[in-house]
Amino acid sequence: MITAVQKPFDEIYRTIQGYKKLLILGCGTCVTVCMAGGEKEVGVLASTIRLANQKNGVDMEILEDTIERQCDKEFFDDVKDKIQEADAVLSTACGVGVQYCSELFQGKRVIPALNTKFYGTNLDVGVWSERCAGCGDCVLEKFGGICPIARCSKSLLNGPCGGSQDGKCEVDPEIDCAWQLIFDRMKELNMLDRLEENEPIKDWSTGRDGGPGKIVREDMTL
Amino acid sequence: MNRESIGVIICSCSGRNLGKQEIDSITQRLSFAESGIRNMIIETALCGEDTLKSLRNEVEKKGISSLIIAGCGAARISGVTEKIADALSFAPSSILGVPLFYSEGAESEKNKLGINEARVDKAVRGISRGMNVLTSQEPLEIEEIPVVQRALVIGGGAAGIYTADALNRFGHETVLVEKKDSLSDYGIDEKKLKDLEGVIIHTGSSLVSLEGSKGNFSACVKTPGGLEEYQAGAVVIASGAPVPADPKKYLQNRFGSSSAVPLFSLATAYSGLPRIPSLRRIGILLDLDRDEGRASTQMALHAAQEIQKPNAAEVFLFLRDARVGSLHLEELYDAVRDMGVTIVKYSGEAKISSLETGLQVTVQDDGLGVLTDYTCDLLGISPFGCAAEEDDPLSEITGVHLDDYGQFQDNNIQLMPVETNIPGIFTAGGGRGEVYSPKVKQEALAAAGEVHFLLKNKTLHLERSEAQVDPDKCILCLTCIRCCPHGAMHVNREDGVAECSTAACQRCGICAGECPAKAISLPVWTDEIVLNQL
Amino acid sequence: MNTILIIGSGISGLSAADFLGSLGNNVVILEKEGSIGGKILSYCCKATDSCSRCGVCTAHEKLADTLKKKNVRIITGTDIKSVTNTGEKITIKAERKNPYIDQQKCLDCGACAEACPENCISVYRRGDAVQYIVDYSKCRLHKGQECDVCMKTCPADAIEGKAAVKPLTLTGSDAFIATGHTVFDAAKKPRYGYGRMPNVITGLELEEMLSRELDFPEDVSDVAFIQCVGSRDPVLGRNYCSSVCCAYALRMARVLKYRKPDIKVTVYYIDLQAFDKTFTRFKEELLSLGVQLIRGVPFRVDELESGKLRCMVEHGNGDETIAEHDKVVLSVGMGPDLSSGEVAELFGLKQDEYGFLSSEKSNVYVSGTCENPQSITESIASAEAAAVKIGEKE
Amino acid sequence: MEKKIALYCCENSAYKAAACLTGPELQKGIEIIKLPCTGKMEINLILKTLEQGYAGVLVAGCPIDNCKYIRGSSRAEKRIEKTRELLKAAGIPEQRVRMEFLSSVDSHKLAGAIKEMKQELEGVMS
Repeated sequence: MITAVQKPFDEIYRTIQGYKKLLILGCGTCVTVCMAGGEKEVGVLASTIRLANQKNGVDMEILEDTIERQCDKEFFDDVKDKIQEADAVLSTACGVGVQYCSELFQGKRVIPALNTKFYGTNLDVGVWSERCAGCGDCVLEKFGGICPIARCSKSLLNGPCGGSQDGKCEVDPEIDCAWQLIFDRMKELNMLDRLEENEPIKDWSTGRDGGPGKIVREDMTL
Repeated sequence: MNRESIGVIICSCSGRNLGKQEIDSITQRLSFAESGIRNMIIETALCGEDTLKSLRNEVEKKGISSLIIAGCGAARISGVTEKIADALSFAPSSILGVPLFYSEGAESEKNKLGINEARVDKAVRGISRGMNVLTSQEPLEIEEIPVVQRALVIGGGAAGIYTADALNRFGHETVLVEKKDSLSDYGIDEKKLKDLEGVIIHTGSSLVSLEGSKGNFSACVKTPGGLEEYQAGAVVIASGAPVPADPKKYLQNRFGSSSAVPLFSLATAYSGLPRIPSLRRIGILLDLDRDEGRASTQMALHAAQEIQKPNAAEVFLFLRDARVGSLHLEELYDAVRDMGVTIVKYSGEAKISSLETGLQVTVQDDGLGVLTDYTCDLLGISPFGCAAEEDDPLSEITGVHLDDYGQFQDNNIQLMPVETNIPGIFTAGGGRGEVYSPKVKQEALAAAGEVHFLLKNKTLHLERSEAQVDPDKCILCLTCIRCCPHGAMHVNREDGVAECSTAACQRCGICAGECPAKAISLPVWTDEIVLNQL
Repeated sequence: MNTILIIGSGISGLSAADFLGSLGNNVVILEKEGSIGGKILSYCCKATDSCSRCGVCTAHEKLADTLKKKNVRIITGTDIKSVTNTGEKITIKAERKNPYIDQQKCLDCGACAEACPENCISVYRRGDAVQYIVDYSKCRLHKGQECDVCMKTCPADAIEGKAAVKPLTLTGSDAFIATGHTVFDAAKKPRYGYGRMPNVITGLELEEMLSRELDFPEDVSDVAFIQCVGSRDPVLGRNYCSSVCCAYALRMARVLKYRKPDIKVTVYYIDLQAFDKTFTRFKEELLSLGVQLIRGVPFRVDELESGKLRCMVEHGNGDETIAEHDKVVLSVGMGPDLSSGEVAELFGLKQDEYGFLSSEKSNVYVSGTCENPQSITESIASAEAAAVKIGEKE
Repeated sequence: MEKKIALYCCENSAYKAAACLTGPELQKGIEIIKLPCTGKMEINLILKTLEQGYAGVLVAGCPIDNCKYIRGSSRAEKRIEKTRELLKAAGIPEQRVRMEFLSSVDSHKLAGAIKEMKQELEGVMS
């Protein structure tokens, strides 16, 4: 799942100044699950902005809505009119949703309310943790299901750096050293010998380094 | 709910609450005719028996199906609405009480004949709000849930046995599950055990899964003969104190010496034996990892007495405080002290180090105010003072919360003595906290009482006012399932949405407050209804 | 259906009534005082932002729940005159003081309190519970005069009685004794100066203070609790631990610190009795708040000219602690109720050397603090346990 | 402008305590709203109340470990904390939202909290 957090309020508030009618548009999928941009958060954000406006004597009408996903165009049908009607859209979707919304509604200002973070898991209520970096060439099989690219601060593929101490990362002692986790897991799986193998230099072009990604499934295209 | 079916009662009891003129003023201001409410009944002495009778007739005649009752103070109004709901056989949510506070009491005397605007205002606002609430909600169905006439008791120690015994006497089919190969006889008089005839007993068995909710649990019990499935209306957890699984081994590992033994094996090992020359100094240590209670103190005092009696050895009793808070424990404590047992009250942590033979106990002696070493040939340690190595798996299986000490039941007064966070599951005895032996039986009986109270009704009549999940909005983020303190939310796999159990839901609305998709609402307490009160 | 007679309307009696009533029994509670609830009425809530699990609120809820039960009748102001018990049937002859207010019929309109010419009727309003309580000592009826003002005023016919007393005869199958306790009379320990020194108060008095007032007196900045007053004291013939005093003293110490963070609080004790499920946590919290726990109780309390109270404690090693406090709270222990002897005689109960009750009769049950000192939750458990035994008989 | 306070009360504790409040000065400018549990109290409900022109929102629930629903009031506490952060970020005095813990028998604590809040609001909203 894509995770995100809300931008600081003053940053959001600065960016929406000057619009008379603002639509706050929530997204009902990933960012709802990570409690950053679902219907509830939209309501909270809308109320906070209204209160700030009241205080600052700003005249601004605020509309609220939440659609299923902002990364698929059909879902925008329900809010088409509202978007047209508004001077600007404050989107609480991830970066994908914000872009897609402004792509679909050319000429409409679409402002992000969130900072998109990572692909992660919901460890417990209110806690999310990164698990995947979307490198395009999965190596999890080799490392006991623990990703050294996403979870090692330095994305090292051939063992830990010298900064691993007591199982913690030198970047931040709150972070578990991914290589310690990999070692422990492989030991548990009785596969430590696999770690002896040298991992060749990774071809990063399958991921971000190869330019913007695109997937085309020929069998699926109409 | 349509407006014609709403009746409004303004209680004018004694003319003190609201005078005649005030009631007229309220009627006028509410303009019932316009708002479509034609049913307006004014009664005096609302909750008198006679009034209830005439009220029943009136309600039937006018086809009223929900009521607003304005009267009384807030403290009394819920009692009044309950009483009237009961008398009219109305669902609780279809009667709303609007309390008219008495704070302006002194003024009322002065204005008895006139109109107190503040009071009228309050009544008008209250009643209008009530109408908004009632008109915005649909009448709720009542669900009838059959209660499985069987109880499941986990744990065959004193608490479990007494619970099972009492349930058996009440005539409820009872299943008793014990991990060990036999039931414990500690703290029980022999006669009792025979009375368990009729109870289905599984020894050497454990609960492996528990599904369902209050009135309808289904349990899977692993027995030596294979898996057994049981339906049960209620469950009692009486699994005993969270102590290291094998205290003897635990203590040996922890202190690297075989001279540290569990307290309860100390007295038995020593009783009746002649003086063992090599064991001259025997220590008993309480409050190792945490402060203990009366049960441990009693056990320690008995052990000290047993050992000291034949003057077999010199006994040292180390404790932070003597927990003698019960009749006759003080006397026992005095007796033990008078026998010559050295009682050392310490503060802070006790340090134990292993010697070539025996152990050394180093404590800050609170009486002398100095750090003192004591060597012991044998040291009995109360396992109740040791933190358990891991949480009881029963917590995971049943969903019953543990407290900071790994004991069943949250440390919450509303649950005490025997309730847990899961409706229909109760707990008694050492598993919920150290309990002094005479109190174990009381707790067990109290738990049995609660179970009986649940099972004596063959069906539960529950208003469908549990949390409602909007399937179109639910994205199954699992927040509600993780947040619900009562284990009432679960995944409906067919529809791929969260679902709430009518019987387990306690109507608190925590899930509604958490849901990031605003998919959950509590019928009697939707946001509109709450905001309507403003 | 059986009728069960409960003697005493404290937390234990109410819990039993609540339970037995819910099972469908007819229950009659006889209460000696003019109010329902016994000792809990004067106890304070001992929560700060977090609850310390004293149970006072749950006790009040029990009171309110019981008042709502139709098959439970509560008769206040009752003196029991005689009891006959055939083993199957118990007959109690009693005298009820008038005016008698039926709290279950009362509509809380306040008319009686306003109408009473002697201002005898006061309102007790706390949590869910509302009660109108008659002060018989001021009432005209009990001064030999005629009066029926309150009775006539009541719109709900909840007040009864023209004569000062009304004889009652009650029968039932079982009797449930829950007559409660009386706290130790601190004046019997003259060394602590209770009654002589205005700043020496009992724990019970502090409870009342905290239950009504938010602010502790301005000039009080140093409070000490002395534990075991009238408990663990063979000289006084009370060689037992009252078990609840550490609980209430430490809880109130925490409340004092919460309401007035600068206040100095000291607790002098012999042994701290663990009372919470996770007691060590509770103790750690107290210490972190700065509550001083000192082992050893003062030998005496002296009032200095400055008005301060001096406490001197001698420790096991001969050292002394001398400290001055503004207020000293004596943690008085529970003892058997003053009426215990009488009750024992009426119902044929056993009394132990301290005066606590126990029953050997098959249809008479004893529970709560008349049995031995215990906390609110323990009282609830013991009442329910005894009630279960009655329930089982059917 | 009259400084009205919306008093959201848990029906198990604070609502009962509020019912026992006497003294008209405490009830003037106070709107009492019943909740099944403060765990039901959503951030947005508080903000909407402020939007409606209330000067303050006082949420009164059971003390921690006294909540009939185990964790309702501790959840409320966190949400109120979050709300205050939001208000602060938006340049609105956070004193306008407050949480109070009290049991059903602690009416005087509620009275004290209301009085205190009124004074605070007087200070920040003049």
